[in-house]
Amino acid sequence: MDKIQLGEFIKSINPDLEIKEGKQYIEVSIPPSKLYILAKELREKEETQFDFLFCLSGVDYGQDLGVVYHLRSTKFDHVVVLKTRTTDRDHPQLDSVADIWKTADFHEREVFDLLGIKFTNHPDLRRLFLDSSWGFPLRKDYVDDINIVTK
Amino acid sequence: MLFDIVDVNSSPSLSDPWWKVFYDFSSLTHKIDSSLHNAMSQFWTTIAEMLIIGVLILLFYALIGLFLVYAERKVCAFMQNRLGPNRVGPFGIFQTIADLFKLLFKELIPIKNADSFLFNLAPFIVIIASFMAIAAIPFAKGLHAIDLNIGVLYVIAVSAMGVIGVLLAGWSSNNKYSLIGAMRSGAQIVSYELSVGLSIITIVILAGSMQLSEIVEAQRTGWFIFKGHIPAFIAFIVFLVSSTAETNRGPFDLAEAESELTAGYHTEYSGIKFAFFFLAEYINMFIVASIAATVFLGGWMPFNVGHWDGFNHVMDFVPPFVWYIGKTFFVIFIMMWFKWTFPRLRIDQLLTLEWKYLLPINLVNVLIMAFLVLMGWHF
Amino acid sequence: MEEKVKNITTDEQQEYVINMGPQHPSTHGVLRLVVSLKGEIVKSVQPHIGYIHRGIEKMCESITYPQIIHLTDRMDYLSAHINNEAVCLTVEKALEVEIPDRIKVIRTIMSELTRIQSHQLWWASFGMDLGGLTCFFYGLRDREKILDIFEETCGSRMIVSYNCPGGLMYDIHPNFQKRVKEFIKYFRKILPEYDQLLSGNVIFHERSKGIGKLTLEDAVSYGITGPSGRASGFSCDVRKHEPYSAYDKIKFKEILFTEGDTYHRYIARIDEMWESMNIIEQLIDNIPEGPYAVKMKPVIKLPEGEYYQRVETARGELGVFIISDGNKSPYRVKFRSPNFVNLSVLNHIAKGFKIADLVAIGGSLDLVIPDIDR
Amino acid sequence: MKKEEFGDNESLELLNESGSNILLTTIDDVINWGRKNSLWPLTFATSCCGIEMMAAGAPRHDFARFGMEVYRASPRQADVIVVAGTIVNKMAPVLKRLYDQMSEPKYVVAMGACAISGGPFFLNSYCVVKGVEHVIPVDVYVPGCPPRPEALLYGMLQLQRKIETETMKSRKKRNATHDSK
Repeated sequence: MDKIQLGEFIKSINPDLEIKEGKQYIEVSIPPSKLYILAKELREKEETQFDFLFCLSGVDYGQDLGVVYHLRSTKFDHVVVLKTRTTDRDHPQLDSVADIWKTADFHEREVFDLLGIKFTNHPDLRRLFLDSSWGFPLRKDYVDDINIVTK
Repeated sequence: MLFDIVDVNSSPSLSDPWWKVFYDFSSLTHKIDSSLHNAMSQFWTTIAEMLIIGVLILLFYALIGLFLVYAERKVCAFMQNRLGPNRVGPFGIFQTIADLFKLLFKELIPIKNADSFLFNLAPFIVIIASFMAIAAIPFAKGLHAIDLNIGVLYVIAVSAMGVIGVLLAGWSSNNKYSLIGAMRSGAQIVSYELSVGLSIITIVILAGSMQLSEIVEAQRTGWFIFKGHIPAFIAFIVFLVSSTAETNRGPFDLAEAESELTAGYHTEYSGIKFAFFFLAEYINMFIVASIAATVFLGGWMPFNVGHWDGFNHVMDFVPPFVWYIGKTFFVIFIMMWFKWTFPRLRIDQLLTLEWKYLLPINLVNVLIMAFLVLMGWHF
Repeated sequence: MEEKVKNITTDEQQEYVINMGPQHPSTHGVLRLVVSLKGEIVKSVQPHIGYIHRGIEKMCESITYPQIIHLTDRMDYLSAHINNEAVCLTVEKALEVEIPDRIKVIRTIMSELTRIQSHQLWWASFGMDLGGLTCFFYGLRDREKILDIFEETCGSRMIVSYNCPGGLMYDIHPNFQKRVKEFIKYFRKILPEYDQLLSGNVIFHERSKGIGKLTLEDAVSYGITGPSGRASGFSCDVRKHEPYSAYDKIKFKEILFTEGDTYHRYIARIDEMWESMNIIEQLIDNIPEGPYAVKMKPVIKLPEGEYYQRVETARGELGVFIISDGNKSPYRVKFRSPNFVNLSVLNHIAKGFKIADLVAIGGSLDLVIPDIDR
Repeated sequence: MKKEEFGDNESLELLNESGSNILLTTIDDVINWGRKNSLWPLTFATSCCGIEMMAAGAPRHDFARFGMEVYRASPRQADVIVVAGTIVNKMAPVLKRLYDQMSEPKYVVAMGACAISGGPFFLNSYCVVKGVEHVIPVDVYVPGCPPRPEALLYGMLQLQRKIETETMKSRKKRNATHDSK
């Protein structure tokens, strides 16, 4: 399937999704509540078989916190990008996809460590790089007067 | 007293060439013994002899230890395309002396929560075990501290004592790596002791004696490795493998496997106590190599071939001590060679090798040898 | 009394937890593995990382694009050149700059040289992990030859910083072609020596065959890329699937095995060295003429959007994900580092093996710790 | 640097100031000769500099010539810790502990820009220790990012010279001054 067909197919799974054709990959924006179901479908559907989550990155969009999933199918070699955002900065929560793709385990821990997004149903959500006393450094409002020079 | 045991049956005859008389140390030791007897009472003579032997062996021990460490560093450098130590003294020969000085003056850290008595005792046990084994080894004709009639048994028994030190060291340091290392070492030495014993027994059958000097004497007509056909050769190989394992050297250095257990049973030791372990390892290597040389390669006997009289005379001219040292270092070199070539085994593979392969081979080998000796088919 | 005895015999009580690292010879850096043992058998491995977390992703948000490459150098220092290439490709793709063939070819040759030197070092340290200390010296001896070539052309040995957005820092040294050819000739003779020393050794076979098996399914699910993934049959070579630089013009084969044990992870890397030499030989004689760098604007600003670029480093797939808001420094940079993902599988494959196997498995995954922590 | 030039150094001045008797200086000489010629490094490397440290031990540069090839994995048996690479806040207590576990005499070589000052991570990084000096006392700094193996070798030779001029007194003083910081 090429980019356009893939977009159409994903539209057929769930018609309310916002699908954008990015410069490289097809990008699907999705509310956090529907993320897990769509992820599972994309993984299991015969036509898509996105079995390789090759990148999971947490992003601080200013007001929102979001996570970007890059999925690839090893069989068809097509790629899709899932994006999800949550507006709750104090207690951000998303569904964990660690039981669909095992690689998400570490990636989600990293996002939790650096951005403070909690993943529900994650098997072992602990801080990865930093101590528990540390803030969430990748957030844009992280303050460190001593070390970080603001422009 | 002690020297009385030495060489009673084979005193040099006048028909031998002058150098043979000269090379026979038994006359020298007898002379010292009798002059001491004349000077003082029986008791004091024994004490004096013990002191002399003790100091001599201590000196020899230190010298050999230092030299072996240096040799190993040079040999491994040679195998790894390097130069090795060459800055301290000519060719770096004083390198290990510098190491010794440093280790002597290094801080000894008392370990919290360690059993301090056993912790301090362990290195001494290790070093004493190797020290005792050296006593029975004949360096040249008539040059040994004590010539027991069960010399082989004594050496095996005493050299296996070192494992107690290793176990104590591992247990008392209150370190998990040390404990694993010690347990590995215990399992390893206990099992490989069997193979060492059995492969020597193969030769004991051939020689018909357990006295080390007699075993050497029996090789006057040919070294046992040549005399004993294939079984002797198999025994030699088995001995080489299992004695390497017994001394905890690579590829069997699981007890101090650096990539797994940092430094194994001596992780917590510093300064001179660590040096003791370090030294004992090399001395143990020297001991097993010299046993191999004595039992299989003819000890201090020169290399003689049948009726080539000219050749034999030349060989005889080389002092027996040189022969002995040469053979020992040859075996040591082989042991170093495979330390620096092979990757390390895993503990279960190590035990499998012993119990499933070496031990059955050895048992069959002993039988074959006994049969050969019975039929008189050896040379 | 009976209560106590019962308690002691439960598995919980027999667990023996040891701490490997952060300073431990077999973790190749400051990785800390908390290993629960039962006797010698590993029950579980918990990697604790972050002992060299330098916050490179955060740093990137306050520096310009050409400056980023100096940080990516220090992530996976053994494939520094390929890391830089990833950033440069992302920037070039975003700006839609056409890169002349000369740059592409030189980048490819340098990448493959980097790959070879990285594998040499891996071989050296893997041998050391298994206790064969001589391997260490053989590997490093040959690595120096590549470093010499780097030094002549890039001015530095390891951390080359040779790429920059829009091309290369400088042109290649006049001796470059000659010396690379000399090296290939030399290394073709030397590589069988590696096999003689380690791959052909019976102890090595015993130690590595069937150890730490990783099935294809798990490899994909865990996202294990690079030679470690390909040893399990996971076709994940970015050079094949999404060719960048000059990889679409040359012929090479993807090294694939199906067994997925330590031995095949080892063989995959050895074969990759042969393949890299083939690639270099195809390119070295016909480096096209042309400029060594495209003229870029003095201040590089990426148009707003998201850019993702994958490259194949010596350890697997490196992804660079840049979100730009149109400023001279990126809004968010994420590096999908191969080692970070490869580490996550350690617990899964090392379970049930001996502690010595854990070291072998860790060595065969070829972890570079600063790349995990970033 | 020539040996004579090296004489211009703090501990030597201290020695000249206080003066010392013949017996002690002779003993010091012997001990220092031993210490300087057998510097066993700890296998400790955090990042890129560690690879160059390995390269320094490799056939071309060959640490072994100076008797430094005995890399000890256990800090108890090591004499010198070469801090090769970045030290971050999480690692700093571990490094301090490693240093404390080493037995006297112990020396520290800070290798590379990161260990000296934080190097490329001096600005904008939230968790890098800006120089290993904040954690443990450093004897020799080897600049470079990463320093070439030759540079490390030179640094180690400087350390040897430093040890040569050491006395029992000056060692005590060195430890005391850092502890009070």
